[in-house]
Amino acid sequence: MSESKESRTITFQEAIAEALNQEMARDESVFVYGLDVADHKGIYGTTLGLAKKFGGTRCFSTPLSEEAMMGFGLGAATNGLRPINVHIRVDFLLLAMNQLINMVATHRYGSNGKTAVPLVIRAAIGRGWGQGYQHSKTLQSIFAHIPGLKVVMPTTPYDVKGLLIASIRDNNPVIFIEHRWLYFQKGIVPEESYEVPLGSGKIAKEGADITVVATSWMNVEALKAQEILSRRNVSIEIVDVRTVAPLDKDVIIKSVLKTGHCVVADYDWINCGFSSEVAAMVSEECFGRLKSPVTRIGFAPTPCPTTRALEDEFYPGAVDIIRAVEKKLGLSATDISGDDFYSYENKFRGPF
Amino acid sequence: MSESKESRTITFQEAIAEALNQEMARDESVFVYGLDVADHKGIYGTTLGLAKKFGGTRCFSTPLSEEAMMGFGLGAATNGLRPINVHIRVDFLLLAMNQLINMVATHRYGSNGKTAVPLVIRAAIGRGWGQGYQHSKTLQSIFAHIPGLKVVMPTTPYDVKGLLIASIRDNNPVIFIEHRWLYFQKGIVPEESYEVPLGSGKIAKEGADITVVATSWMNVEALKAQEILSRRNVSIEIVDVRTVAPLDKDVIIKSVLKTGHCVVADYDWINCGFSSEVAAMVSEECFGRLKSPVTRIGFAPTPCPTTRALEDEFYPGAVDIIRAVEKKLGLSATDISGDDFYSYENKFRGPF
Amino acid sequence: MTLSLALYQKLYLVRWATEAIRKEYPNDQIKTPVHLSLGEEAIAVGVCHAIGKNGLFYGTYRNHGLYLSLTLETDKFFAELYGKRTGASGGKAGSMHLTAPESGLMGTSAVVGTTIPMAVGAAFANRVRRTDKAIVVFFGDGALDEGVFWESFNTACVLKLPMIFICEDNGLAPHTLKVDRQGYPAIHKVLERFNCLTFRNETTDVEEIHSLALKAGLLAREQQLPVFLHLHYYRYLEHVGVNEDFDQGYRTRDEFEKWYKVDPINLQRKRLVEMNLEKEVSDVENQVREQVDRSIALAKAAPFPDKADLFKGVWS
Amino acid sequence: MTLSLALYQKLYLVRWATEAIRKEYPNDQIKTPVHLSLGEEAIAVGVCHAIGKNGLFYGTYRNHGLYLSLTLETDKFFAELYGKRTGASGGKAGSMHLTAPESGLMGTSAVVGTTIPMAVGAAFANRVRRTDKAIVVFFGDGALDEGVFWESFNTACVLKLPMIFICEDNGLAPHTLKVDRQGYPAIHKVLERFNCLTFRNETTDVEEIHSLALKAGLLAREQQLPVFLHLHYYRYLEHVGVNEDFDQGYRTRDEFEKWYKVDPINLQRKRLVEMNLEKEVSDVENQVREQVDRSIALAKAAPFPDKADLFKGVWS
Ligand SMILES: Cc1ncc(C[n+]2csc(CCOP(=O)(O)OP(=O)(O)O)c2C)c(N)n1
Ligand SMILES: Cc1ncc(C[n+]2csc(CCOP(=O)(O)OP(=O)(O)O)c2C)c(N)n1
Ligand SMILES: [Mg+2]
Ligand SMILES: [Mg+2]
Repeated sequence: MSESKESRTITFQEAIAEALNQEMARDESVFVYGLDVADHKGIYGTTLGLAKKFGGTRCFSTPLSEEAMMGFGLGAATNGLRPINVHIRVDFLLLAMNQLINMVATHRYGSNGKTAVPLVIRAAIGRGWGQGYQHSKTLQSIFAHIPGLKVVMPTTPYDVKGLLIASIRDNNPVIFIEHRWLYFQKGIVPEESYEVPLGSGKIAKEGADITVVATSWMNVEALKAQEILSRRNVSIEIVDVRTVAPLDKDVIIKSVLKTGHCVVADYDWINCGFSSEVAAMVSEECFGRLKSPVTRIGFAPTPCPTTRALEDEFYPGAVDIIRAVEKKLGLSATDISGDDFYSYENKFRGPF
Repeated sequence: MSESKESRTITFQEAIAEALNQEMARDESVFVYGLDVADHKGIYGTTLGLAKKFGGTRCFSTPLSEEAMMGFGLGAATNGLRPINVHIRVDFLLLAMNQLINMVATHRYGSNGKTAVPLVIRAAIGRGWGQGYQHSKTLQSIFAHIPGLKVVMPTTPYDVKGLLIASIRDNNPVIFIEHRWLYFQKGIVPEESYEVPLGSGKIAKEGADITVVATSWMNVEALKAQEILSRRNVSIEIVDVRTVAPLDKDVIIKSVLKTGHCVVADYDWINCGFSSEVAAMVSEECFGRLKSPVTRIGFAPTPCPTTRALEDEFYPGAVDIIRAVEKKLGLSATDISGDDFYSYENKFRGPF
Repeated sequence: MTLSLALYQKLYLVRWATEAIRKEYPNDQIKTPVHLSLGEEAIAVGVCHAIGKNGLFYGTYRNHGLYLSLTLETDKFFAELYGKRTGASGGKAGSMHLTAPESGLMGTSAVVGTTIPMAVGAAFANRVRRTDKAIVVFFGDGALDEGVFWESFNTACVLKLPMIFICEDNGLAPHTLKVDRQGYPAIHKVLERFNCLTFRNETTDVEEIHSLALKAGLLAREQQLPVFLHLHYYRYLEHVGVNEDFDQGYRTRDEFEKWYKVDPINLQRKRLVEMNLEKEVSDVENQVREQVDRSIALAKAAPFPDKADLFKGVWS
Repeated sequence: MTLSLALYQKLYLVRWATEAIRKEYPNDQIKTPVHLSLGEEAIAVGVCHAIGKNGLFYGTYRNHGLYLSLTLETDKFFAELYGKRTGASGGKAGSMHLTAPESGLMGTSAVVGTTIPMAVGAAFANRVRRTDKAIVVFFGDGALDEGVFWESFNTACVLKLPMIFICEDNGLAPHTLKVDRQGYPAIHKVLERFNCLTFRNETTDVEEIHSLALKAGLLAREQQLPVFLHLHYYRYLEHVGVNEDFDQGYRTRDEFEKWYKVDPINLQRKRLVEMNLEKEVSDVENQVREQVDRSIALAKAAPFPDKADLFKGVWS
């Protein structure tokens, strides 16, 4: 997708900071607010320095009042500003669901299209080091269920910059979900400002035998699965949906029509979730042309336990994808005893 | 399902009131609380008289504090009581999502199974007379997405009594969703107390040609569609799921394997919804044995408009089911010009 | 027009439009839940007139007084109630979510308390963009029970946002008395412990409310602080709908009689008559009646939205 | 054991267990975010000791002091931190959601403010079932910003529930100062306008807190009203984790030095030494150290849960 001639490599985290800096410099109606956005940690470094550079009305920490802060964003967005409301865990958006669903998602419709709501809600999703059941949800399936909300889940540094800029410029409410483990991922990112259009998925990896539709971190896991299975000449095509709503159905359908097999590797619970949506859509659109039923991979149907021993069971990963693919293609189990899988201790240590 | 020898006919509303009265008499730990439960309207008549009969600590109106009242229920449920928290519109549960999802749904798991949470949350869903986008949601797909919550959607007077009694006796949090238009439906209901087990769907109408999986009010619409299509010798089988979570998959799969066609008529938005779940599940379980892809019917992908002219377009109904069935079976459009469809003005007039 | 007469004109407009709704409602063409403002008129009119064109207003589902005293128009108002394409929101909003951004009515909502934080955000934008508006938010006594009121009020005090919070207290939410909902004897005594200014008044005299609102606006601006006004009225009708409900047992007609002695419309009319403005009064009344009649006729004749309109306006 | 020594024992247990965690944490075996209570010990210990076995307690993620002073046990405590099957919740809860219902610790939570309404519900159940418990809920100053605090406190005042609300104020949430979050100069001055009793104290003396809690418990019960205690302490370490963070710019080491002069453990130790109980003190200390060492060894040796345990405990 990235056709930039640049070859500068930065992290996902830096790409977010760069997008914020560029958009705030370009448009003085953009501002960033939320718990702790102006502290010394700066939301995993992504908001560091903004308050100093743009002043305390362009970037400020707020009271712990998620519901009111969401309504505050609606009020500011409908009065000429472009707010970016930041949440260090998506779980805290559960305090703001009334404003989000009853107010933010409906305001434009109720005004019969007169009023726009250019509001971005950044929310980090977590995993690891005992985050536990109150700090580990994703919730994209819930947000995507509500008409009037856009839902973005970037995977690469290139995409996160372009998608965040596109979200800030979008005149609709956008929920922007960032996986904490991705912050350390590196990639080529052009210095200049650019948009990756909302509603466009991409082929993250071309392949011929089977389609894996992935969201957020599951793209990293899918890539690992692809690497390992390529040793057996199994060729996986990975679709990174990038935005969960609106969904780029075409890129998915085209791929599945080509491969005939579809695994949805979603980073959320399965029941009534985004993986159900993709499975239902693919089963309908590719009816009669599927070589196997669509397989869904997601969280275990439990709250997320704290202990690492169970947490590793709760979250899906590359191995689950490998096993699903093998089953679909009638292959024996690949020997993965020599393979290294992602372990967050390599990247960071607790507690946060 | 009902094999009672009784032939007493009462309304859905009366069946709820009877369930509450019987359970409160049987078990003094049961109490009812929420906005307006003790006023002269008594939540569409369902809680009328409870305060007088059982006293003001067994049935009381509360401050307008949905989030705190949900946590209050958790505190009471984990200290020996069996609370029933009532909401006159499910939309107001959006104020309590943090307590519901971060606390109520996880408390037992976090205690490693030591603590039970016998909490029932009754929520009315609406439609008609300009309820509009803040008073017309259903949200069962969102609740069902969360592990740790049971979600019940009764259709008949018989079922509502038995399911409510089962919910009150259940040791888990149960969201009990009642469609306002069903309150006036009549049916045979035994006087004695009985349970309809949570997690058991039923065949509401046997048929051979096509399966319609329906929730709540959509069962009424499905029955109407069935009547009309039976004139052309099309035989619809209707599955009333009764509980959305846990879902009785077997009753659905068995029916679809018999008919080969499946329409899901859900009373919610489609995207990432319960209809997606059923479609994904059926497509997987009946792979290769479906004569047509699963068709999903639900709300239009917009907020619900107020004016009747558009509201009628927003909600799905018998006609949508009829047209979907015709399309699946390759039939021409049935002449429905002489048919009467449900109009709420026949049952009640505004405003509430 | 003198101030007193201008205020009366608005009072009468709100009252008469309400009475027209009461007459029309049983015909089942106004298919939207109406929360009428009979008894409450002086607050909406007094405040809106004082703040005027310079204001951005936020309110609740009980918003007819606000809409009418800010816009003085009834064509789009009635068309919206009838669900017509010509309505203020093309029929999408109905009675409970009326807005008229061009006249400063920015948001109203059917969920209790929800426009309060929105108003705080508007006050913030107003400061940042130096748009020099006066921000006013109306809510019922029920909204005080909701956490979001406290979050929003606190935030306004932290940010020292000049804005006016108006609690329209009718003692009911919707049938539950304050004693069963409020753990304090007097809200203004609680809130005066915040960094803000508070006022409390029980008057139904529109001129008194008008002065109070002027003063509140001035003080908010001068001191760069939020102002809380605790105002009172008696709801003449049932919570939602067009009927009385004194026979329902949760309140008595006696209470109504007491308040009706100081009915805001009668009070102001009496004042004008005492000023020998009887003729002007009846001119205003006639003009309002004609306007309302005309608007209702237009609304009834107007077309419903097209089916395709369902899908319009979701996205920008 | 005298009261003073019993209090010291608990203080020392909390302090020493915390220091043990600080030492162990860098080994990367305690994989759960720890919000340590260095500096806060006197509040947890003073209150829990005063209310004792008769209490039902609710708290936050910063709950080690609560857990330890209520249970006095460290085996299940450390096993839980290490994520072991033998932990208080079999590893499912970790540091942030510790409970010990058998000792009265009913709920703690990683989401700010969330156990406050739960405690109100418990107080209601306690009244209805005449279980004659004392209900106590602890929360940080950050929780005051959340609407649910106001909803819950108001409800407790409406229902006149005898219970104790304890704000453990360290002035930070987590790095944002009160001036940027609170629109009032003094929370107890706000809350005293509710139908309740309020107390404020800045002491770090466990005996003073103990007496205050005794008094609060008594008054709540006598007057059948909620009591609000506003207590203060200084957080010695970073918000979450085991390190100091005075170099991060949002606060200074000077502040710490000031508070450390009245460190709760040192204060109480000094008192005991002045009472010539030096020997008893070191016995207690030795015993605590041994207990903690043994528990850590046990925890390390214990097995992790079985994979199948993931699915256990969702449903009853
Ligand atoms: C959050 C929420 N909870 C419950 C309701 C149901 N409800 C509608 S109006 C109302 C009473 C509101 O009382 P108040 O705020 O005093 O306004 P009033 O109707 O008296 O003008 C209630 C509880 C609602 N609309 N929103
Ligand atoms: C509802 C919610 N919002 C935000 C957070 C993130 N967060 C974790 S701790 C904390 C600060 C809480 O401060 P306080 O209540 O004073 O407790 P302290 O840590 O000082 O003991 C915040 C904002 C959270 N856990 N829950
Ligand atoms: Mg009221
Ligand atoms: Mg604090």
